[in-house]
Amino acid sequence: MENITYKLEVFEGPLDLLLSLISKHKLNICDIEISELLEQYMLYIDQAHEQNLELAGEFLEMAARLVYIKTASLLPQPEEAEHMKKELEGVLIEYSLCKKAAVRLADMNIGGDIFVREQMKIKADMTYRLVHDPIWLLNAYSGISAKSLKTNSQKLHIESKINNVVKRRIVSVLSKVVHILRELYTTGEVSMDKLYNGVEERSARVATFLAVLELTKSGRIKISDDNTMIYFKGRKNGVRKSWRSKISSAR
Amino acid sequence: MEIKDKLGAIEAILFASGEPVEVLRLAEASDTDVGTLPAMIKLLNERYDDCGSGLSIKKLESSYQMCTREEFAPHIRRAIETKRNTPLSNAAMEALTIIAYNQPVSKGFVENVRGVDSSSVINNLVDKGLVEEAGRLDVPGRPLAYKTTSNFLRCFGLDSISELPPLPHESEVTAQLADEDTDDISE
Amino acid sequence: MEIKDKLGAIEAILFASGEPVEVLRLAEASDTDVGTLPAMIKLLNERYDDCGSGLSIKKLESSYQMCTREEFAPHIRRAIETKRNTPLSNAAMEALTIIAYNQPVSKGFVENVRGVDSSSVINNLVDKGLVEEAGRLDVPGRPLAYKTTSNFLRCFGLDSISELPPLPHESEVTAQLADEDTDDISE
Repeated sequence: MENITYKLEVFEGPLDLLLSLISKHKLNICDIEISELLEQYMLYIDQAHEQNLELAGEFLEMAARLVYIKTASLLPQPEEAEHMKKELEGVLIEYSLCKKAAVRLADMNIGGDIFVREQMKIKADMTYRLVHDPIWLLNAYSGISAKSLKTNSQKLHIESKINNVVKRRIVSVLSKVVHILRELYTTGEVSMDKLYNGVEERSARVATFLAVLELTKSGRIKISDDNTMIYFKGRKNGVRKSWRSKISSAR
Repeated sequence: MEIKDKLGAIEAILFASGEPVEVLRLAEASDTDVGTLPAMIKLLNERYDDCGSGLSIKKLESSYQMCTREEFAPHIRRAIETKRNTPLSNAAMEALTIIAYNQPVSKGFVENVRGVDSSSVINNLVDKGLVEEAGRLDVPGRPLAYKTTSNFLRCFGLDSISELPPLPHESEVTAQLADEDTDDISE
Repeated sequence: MEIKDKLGAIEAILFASGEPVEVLRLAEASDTDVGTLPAMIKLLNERYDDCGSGLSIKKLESSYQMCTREEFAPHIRRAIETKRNTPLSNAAMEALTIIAYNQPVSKGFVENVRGVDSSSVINNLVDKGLVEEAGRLDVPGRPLAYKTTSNFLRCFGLDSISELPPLPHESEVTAQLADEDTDDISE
C-alpha cells in the first residue's frame, strides 16, 4: 500500500522530492528560492502526470503550499511569506537530518543474523493475581473515551459524506440514449423541452444533455436549426435490432 | 572448519530451532559428517556436564533437541510465573475496560475504539484469566465475543459487573464543561 | 546454592524464556543477588567465548536475553530455512529513526517530520516487533504513543536507547547537500 501511494520513482513523499530538487539545482536549503523550486516541483508533477503516475495528495498539498508562499511573497508586506518559507526550510532540514540518521541506523541492522527462540511450552499458571481499585477501570476508560467518541463521530461524518456520493442516484448517459431513441422510434421527432420535462435530478439532466450530444455526434439524430426539435435519422430495422441487443447485453 | 566452530554451529542451530532437528539436516547445516555427529554431541554434553550448565542436548529418535536440565525446572517455573504479576500495561488496561463496560464485545470493537490492532493485548488478557471467550456475536462475520471472568471481578474487588464504577454520562460531561465556562466568565 | 548451580539456573531460565527476562525476575528466580547478577552473566559470556559457543547473552535495557552469535547465522539459516529478513524499506527506516530518537512519540509526529501518511509503515514496524505502544500522550485527542522494543535494541546491536549514535548536526546536512552537488557536476 505504501508503495503505490508514496513511491514516485525514488521519492518517499513531497519532502523527499523537494530535497532532491534542492540538491540537484544547487539551491541553498537555508534560503530557498521559492519561484525556482516551485517551477522545478511543478515540472516534476507534470511529468508524473504524463506518465500516469498516481501522486499522493500530499504532493498536491505541497504544490499548493509553494504557490501560496510565492503569492504571499508578492504582496507589499511579505512577512507571512518569509515566515512560511522559514517554516518550510525548517521542515526540510529536519527531514533531511532524519534521512541521514536513518541511513546510519540502517547500517547497524544485524537483526537478521541473530536468532532467539520461542518461550518453552511450560505448563504455568498465568492467572493475574494483583488486586486493583476499580477506579483504575474508570480512569483507563475515560482516558480513551474522549478520543473514541471523537473518532466514532468522525467516522459517522465520513460515512455520511460517502453516502452523499455513493447513494446519490447516478443516471447513465446510455439510459438516456435509449430513452431518446425510444421516443424517436415511436414519434419520429421529439422536442428538446419534452426531454427535460419533469427531470429534476442534476445527474439525469446532465445525462440527457450528453446523450443528445452523443447521438448527434454519431449522426443518429439531427437537431433543428433553432435547437428545439430532435429528428430521427432513419435507419434500417436490422441495424436497429442489433444495436438494441447490444445495449441489452451490455446491461 | 575447526571442530570448535562446528560445535558452535551445532549449538546455534539447536538453540534457534527450538524443536528437534533431524540428524541429517543438523549434520549438513553444520558441515559435519553424519558419522561424527554423535561424537560432537557427546563433546557438547560433556562440556555442559563439566561446567554444570543448565542446558543439555537430547536424542529423540533420529533428531537432536536442546533443552534445559530437569533440576532447574523449579527456577524456570518461578521466572515464568512471576511474570504474571507484572502490573497490566496501559494497552492491556484500555482493552480490559473496553471489554468490561461493553461486554460481550468483539475484538473488532476494541480495535475500533483504541484505533490499533489489539489481538496480542486481548490474547494476553485471556492468558491472564481476566477475559474469556463468550460465543459469537450475531452480526456479519459472526466474530468471537469476549467477556470478563470471575478472576477479573476478584482482581478489581467487585461482586458483579453491575458494580463497575459508573461512567460519567455524556450530559454530565457537557454540563461540567458548561460549568467550567461559567467559571471562566465569573473569574 | 553454589555459584555453579546459579549459573546453570540462569542459563536454564534464559533458554526456556526465549524472550528478554527482567533483571529482577531473573535474579529472584535464580536465587541470585541483583548486585552480583551482572558478574554472573559476565562469567557465562566468558565461558561461551572460551569454548567458541554458538550462544551469547545480551543485555537489553534492564533485561537479559539469550541468543545466537552473528557468525553462525548462515548455518542456522541452512538448517531452519528462515527467509532472510527483507531489509527495512527507506520509509520504514525513516519512521523507525524518528520514533527511536524521539520516543515516546505519536503517529502524527512521525507524519509531520516525513510529510506523508505513515500509518501502514508504523503498523508494519509494530508487526516486526521493532516498535510498540507506549500508552497515550497527554495532549488533545490523547493519541497513542510509540516506543522502540527490546527487539529493536537487539537488531541494531544496542544495549540501551542511550547508545543510539548521535544525530547528525544541522551543518552536516547543508554541507552534504552541497557535496552532492559537486558529485553531480564531476560526473
